[in-house]
Order: sequence, then C-alpha cells, then structure tokens
Amino acid sequence: MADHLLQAVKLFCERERRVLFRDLDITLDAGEVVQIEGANGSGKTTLLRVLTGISDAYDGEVLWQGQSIKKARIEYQLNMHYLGHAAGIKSALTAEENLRWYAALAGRKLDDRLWEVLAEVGLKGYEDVPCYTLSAGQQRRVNLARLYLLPAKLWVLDEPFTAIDKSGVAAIEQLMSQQVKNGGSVIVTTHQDLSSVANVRKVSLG
Amino acid sequence: MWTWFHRLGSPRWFYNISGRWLPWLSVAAAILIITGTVWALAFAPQDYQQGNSFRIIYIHVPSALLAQSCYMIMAVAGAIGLIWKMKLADMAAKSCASIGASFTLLALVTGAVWGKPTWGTWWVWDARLTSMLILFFLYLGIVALHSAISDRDQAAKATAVLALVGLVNIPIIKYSVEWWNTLHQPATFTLTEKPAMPAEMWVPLLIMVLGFYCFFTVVLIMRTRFEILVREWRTSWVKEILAKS
Amino acid sequence: MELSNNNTQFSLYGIFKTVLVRDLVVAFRHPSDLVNPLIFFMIVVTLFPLAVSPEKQFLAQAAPGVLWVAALLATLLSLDMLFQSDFQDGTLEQLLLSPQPLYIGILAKVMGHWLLSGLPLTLLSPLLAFMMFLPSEALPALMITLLLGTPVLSFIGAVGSALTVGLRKSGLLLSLLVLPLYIPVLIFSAGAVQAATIGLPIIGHVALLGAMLALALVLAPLAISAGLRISLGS
Amino acid sequence: MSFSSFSDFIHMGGHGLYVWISYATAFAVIVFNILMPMRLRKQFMVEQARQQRREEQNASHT
Amino acid sequence: MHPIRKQRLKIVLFILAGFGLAVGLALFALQENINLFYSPTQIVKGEAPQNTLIRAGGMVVEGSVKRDPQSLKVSFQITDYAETVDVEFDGILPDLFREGQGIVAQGRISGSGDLKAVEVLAKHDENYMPPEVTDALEQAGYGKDHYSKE
Repeated sequence: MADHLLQAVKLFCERERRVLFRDLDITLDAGEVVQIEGANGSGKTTLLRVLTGISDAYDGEVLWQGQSIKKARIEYQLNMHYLGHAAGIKSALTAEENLRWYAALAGRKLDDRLWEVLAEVGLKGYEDVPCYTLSAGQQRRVNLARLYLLPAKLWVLDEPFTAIDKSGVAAIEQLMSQQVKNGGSVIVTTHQDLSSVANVRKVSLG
Repeated sequence: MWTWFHRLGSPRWFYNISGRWLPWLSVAAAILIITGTVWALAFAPQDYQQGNSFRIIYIHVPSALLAQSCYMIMAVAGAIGLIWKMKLADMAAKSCASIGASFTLLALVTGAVWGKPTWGTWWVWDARLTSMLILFFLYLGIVALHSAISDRDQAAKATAVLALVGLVNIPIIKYSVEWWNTLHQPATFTLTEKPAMPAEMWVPLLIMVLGFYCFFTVVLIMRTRFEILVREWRTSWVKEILAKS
Repeated sequence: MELSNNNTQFSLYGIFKTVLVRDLVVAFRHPSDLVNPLIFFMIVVTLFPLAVSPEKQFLAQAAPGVLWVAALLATLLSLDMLFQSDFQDGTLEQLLLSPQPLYIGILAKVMGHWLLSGLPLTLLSPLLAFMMFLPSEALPALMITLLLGTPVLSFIGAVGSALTVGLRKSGLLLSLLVLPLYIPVLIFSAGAVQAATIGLPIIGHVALLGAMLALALVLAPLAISAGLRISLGS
Repeated sequence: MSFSSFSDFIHMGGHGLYVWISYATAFAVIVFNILMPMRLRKQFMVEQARQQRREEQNASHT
Repeated sequence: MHPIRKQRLKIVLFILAGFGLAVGLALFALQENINLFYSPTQIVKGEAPQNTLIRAGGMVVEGSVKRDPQSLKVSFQITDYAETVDVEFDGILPDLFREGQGIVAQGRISGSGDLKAVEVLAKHDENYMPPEVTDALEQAGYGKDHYSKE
C-alpha cells in the first residue's frame, strides 16, 4: 500500500468537556486540496493545529508519508507551511525582513525573486516600510508571499481569505491552483467555494 | 513489568483496586493518628527546656516531612505524566498540590505557634521556617497556575513542568536560605535539633509520621478517584458508576 | 517547480543569529519598550529614601538589598516582552513549526531579552549605587553580580513566561510563579554586595552565581520549550 | 501519664494555649482534607445530573 | 553524519558542558567557605587566609581580657577548647561581652597569627550558641553539656 502524503487516523478531540470530533479520518495525496467546512466553533482551527503538530492534545494519529508526525517531525516541518489565524508578521519589521526571517528559519536562502514575488501578491511599493503601516489584508499578503518563495509540499491555510479583497481572493485561488499543478497539496478552512481550483475535496466537521 | 506499569496507568483498574484499599488505609490512618495524638498529648514526657510546648513537635515534624515529600511525589508524578502520557499520574499530581499546600500551611502555623514560647516571638526568620514559607509559595504558584488554565490536559502538563523546575530549585533554595540564615543569625536556636531523643519521645513521633503518611495516601486516593470520574466521565464504566450513585 | 527541500541549511549559529538579530531589531524600533524597565528601576530605588530615610548611613547599609530587589522587579516586569507579542502576532507558533531546533531559538530569544533588560540595568546601576551611597568598594561586586545574576533571572522568568503565555491576566500569575524561584539569586547576589561593602572577598559568591547561570543556561531552554509547546498546544 | 489532673492537662504547664492551637489547626487541616474531596464530588454529581438531563432533552428533541 | 543528528549531538554536548561547569563552580564555591567562618583550631593550623576579613568564633577564655587604661584597646583570647587565638580589638565591646561567653569576631589575621578584630559580636543569651561555634566545639571534642556547665 502506498503511503498517503498526510493521513489522519481516528482523531478524537475534546475541549472543555465538549467533543469536537471523533473517529475522524482524513487522507490527502499529492495534488489534492482538502477543504474543511464547519460552523463556527466546530473545531476547524483545532483540527488544523492537530494536523500541523502544534497541538498534541488529541487521541488518534497523524501520519506524514506513513510515519507519525511525532517521529518525523523535522521531515514534516521542512515540507509544510502553516498560515494561522494571526498574520504571522512582526509589525515592526518590513515585508522583506519578515520574509528573510522566515527563509532563515526554514534554513534556506532567498533568491532574487523576492521583489518580484512581493509585486505579484500586490505589495509593490510597500517592500521596505514597516508592516504596521500596512492594512490587515496587506499583512496577510506578506505571509502569502512566503508560499511563493519557499516552496513546500503541503500548505495548511486557516481562513486565508479573511480581510482580503476580491482581487486578493482570486490571487490566492490562483496560488492554490498553481500548487496543485506542481504536485503539491493544500488543506484549507474556508466558507468560500473554491470553484476555480481543481481537485477539491470537502470534509465537514460537526 | 511493563504490563504492570500499563495496568497501573489504567484509571479503571486503579479505581477498582483503590476502592478496595481505601477502607483499610482509612482505618490504619485513623488508628495511627488517634494513638499518636493521645500518646503525644498525655503520655510523652515533657522536654527539660521547652516544657510542654515540645508536644507541638508531634504535629510540626510530620507535617513538615509530609509537605516536602508531597512536593517530590507531585513532581515525579508530573514527570511521569509528561513523559509517558500517563493520565493517572497527571491526576495524582493535581491531587497532590492542594494537599501539600494545606500541610505546608500546617507546618508553618505550628512552627510559628511553637516559636512563641520558645523564642518569645511568633515569627523568626529561622532557616527551616523560611524555606517552609518558600515551599508554601511554590505550592501556591502551582495551584494558581492550575486554576488559571481551563483545559485540564494543558493545566496538568503546565503544572508538571513548573513542579519539575521547582524540584530542581528546592535544594538550591534550601542551601541558600541556610547560608543566609547562618550569616545573619549566628545565634538561632533551632526548634527540633535534639542530639538524641529518648524512645518515649520518638516512638509517638514515629507513629504520628506514619499516621500522617497514611492519611495523605487516603486523601490522595480519594482525590485521584474523583479526578478519574471527572476526566473519564464519557466512558461507559464511569457512567455506570455515576448512574448507581 | 521543485517542491521538496533538499538544499536546507542546518546551522546552529545561523539560527541563533537569526532569532537574536530579529528580536534586537524589533526592540530597537520600539525604543520606549527598552527604556521602560530602566525607568522603573530608577523609580523603585528612589522610593526607598522617600519611604524610609534619606540618611546616608541607612541607605549605604540598605543599598545592596534595595538595588538588587529593584533590579529583580524590573527584570520581572520586562518578561512581558519576551513571548507575549510573538504569541499575539503568530510568529511564536511559526518558530515552533520551524524545522530548526527550538532549543537554540529559545536560547537566542532569552539572550536577546537579557541584552535588552539585564545588561542595561547593569550599566545603569553605578548611577543608582551612587545615589544610594553604596561604598565604592562594593560597586564592582554589584556590577559583577548583576552581570551574572540577571541572565539567570531572564532564564527562570522565561520558563514562567512560557507557561503563562496566552493566558488572560498573566502578569500577576507570572510573578507568583517566578518570584519564589528568584530567591537564591537574590540571596547570593545581595550577600556578595553586602560582603564587598565590608571588604570581604566575594569569589565564592561569584562562583555560586556562575554555577546557577550555567545550570539555568543549559536546563531552562528545555523547560521553556516544553512550556511553549504546552501553552500553544491547546 | 505525665499529668496528675485534667486541669493540668489542659493547662500544659502554661503552654496550653500554644499546644492546643497547634493540635486544633492540625485537626482543621485534616478535616478540610477529608471534606474537600467530598464536597467536590457532590458538586460534580449535581453538575453531571444536569448535563445528563440536557443531553436527554436534546436527544428527545431531535 | 546526518546534519540533524549532528545538531542534536552538539546540543547535548552543550548541555553536558554547562552541567559540568555548574558542578565545578559549585564545588569550588563550597570549598571557598563563603561564610568565612573559622574556628581557633583552623586559624592556628593556618587554614584561615591572611589579610582578608574573616569571622572567627569561640569562647572568651576566663581571665584573658586585658584592657588598656589609656584607650579603648582591649585584648583577649578565644578558644574552642583545643586551640587558643589572641584577639585585639580597638573599640567599644558589646554590653553582653563577658568572659566564658561565646562570641564571633570579624577581623584580619596578622603575621603573628593573632586576630585584629574590627567588630565583635556577642550573643544575647548564654544558653544559645552560634551553630558554627557548637560545630567547632563538637569537632574539637566538646559536647553541648561540657560548655554549658563551664
């Protein structure tokens, strides 16, 4: 049996005496998008934090290419990007500095495409101003630029469309299509219909 | 060995077996403490220097011993919970915190009360009392952290880390306080340092120490059983127990 | 486009530098955060002559203790900037998710905190020692103990900070957790300064503080990373 | 027996107050430690019954 | 070696090195006698450092106190019943200073082996003994009973 890229087996999660999900199985292969749906408070964010390995307060198992993510932690973290609720941007730093920090954390050199990519996510002219002068949507775009610059097999995106305008939404969908075309995968929580993206599978919670 | 370890880790197994031990232990604790108290109050001889106030030793020393070993047990249980993810250990660690805090308080109060007739003042910055006070602060920190975190699992892990950090620190704290004490008060007269205690004095003390430890075990089991019910309330066997009562 | 990452660099020094430099740059863009602990330190020290007595002899005697308690409280209050803002803007979880060893990242963060709090306090201390009439023989002792003691405070404090990050009203709780653990550092440091005022050698105290620093330096990051994983993991 | 009379026993050679305060505190701590888990248990039972009822109601509604 | 393994090894070595350093420094500090308290026996054996302030404790030898009538200078001897050390002091002695009493003197050892005290501390109650003094007495072969009867 070929191993799935990411597989969740019989996940059980409880918060404050409330079961968020039980016996949850998810599989994800290369070139697939899994969209997680659910009402507010149904545990979407919790699920993503379990899948990324930030949270280990759960029963069941999460496997990365057939190996538990607890064992293959570094291998997994090398190949996965997580965009959380918060923008993940230091507001005192410029977009460029933020991205350089991310690149260094990932142990990689930023190539010359940095400015090109910042222009592509719509931040032309904002490359070297501190991020606190940017709007919330623009700050999210800085983090999206990371997805371009530091390729990874798996993206885990928590509500990537919040605070982003129409053209931005289209850009993100475009980004996801590109990832799928390259053989990468995406896990995303959103209420938006990802009509323009191929290979989307929906998983609903709650 | 490992199967035993895992069985011990199973809350259900522990709940059943501890239910059988509990009455015996309670009886033992009651007998030991009552015998010890009567002996200590009425039959033990008085000290040639401190007179009858010496009888406070029969409360002070056992509670101080218990307060310290309770911290140790809490930290070790916390470590087991952290490393082997044994839920039962987490529950025991949580139960230890408030018991330990109450006995530390008892040791402090009896120390102060004993200080009045012996030193002529309620409080002296004596090395033992001071490190007891700091131990009390450590306990309070753990209890406070536990109540500040709403998620039970997270609270258990966080307090386990704190307890372990405290455990590493306790010898350092003890040494520093003792050093500080000898520097500032070379003349302090320690409460309990007696070169050799005659048997009619230390036998009741031993009984009291044993009684306190038995009592501690009883309360620890009671609290842990309660924690089991709270945390495993979703399982069918707990629901059965809850339905019966 | 190639998605797998075979060209990843693993350099402990590189990651240390990255995290440290970023924290320093961020701090220097908000200079008020840097200055506040220092102002606090000065005000607390000023309170003692006002509250008790401005008499020279009394102040000289109380100086070692007062200066050290004030430095300790200033460090404690500055712990806020260690993890809280990183937690709020989401960069803390990104640090946890990086493939680089968390141990080194935390070491860098705590060192950064010390460079921004303990070191300035040490440099400011001669001025306040002068105002408190601390005998000049004791000034080197004060500075050495601050130099060795404040990083220990940063490390121990970071453990508490990691355990309380994300909790509401964490400030008071943090002090409750951390202050009892600060006691040995306080005793030996203030003791050393006291000893120096009457001309006693302080090499023993300094060695003990050094031992505590070495222990905190290697062990605290373990507890801190465990604490952060627990705090972010729910 | 190291006391000749009951009042001697209460008086404890002038140290009665201290000895009895200590033993009373010890008694209080012991009682507290016994009663606390019992109270917690009772509270939990009440809450549990409430939860049970809520769940049953939810079940009958749907 | 795999770079990640190598990293881990480095971190472990770092921790071990820090541990070793901590143990070494602590052992050094404990050897230093940071209370700087010495018994007369230790002083006579030459264990106390010269020209630094130290603390010495013992009983004031009966009949050894000599006061200089012109000044505040006073000299006396302290003992742990094994060895005796001469103490010189220039200043006002505490009220409780008496012969046969346990005291702690702070001062420097001079070349001739006697203590030039800068401060003399006496105890408030004859029954109380500084623990350092009792320890020193016990080491010299004198129990509590002995000196309390003296």
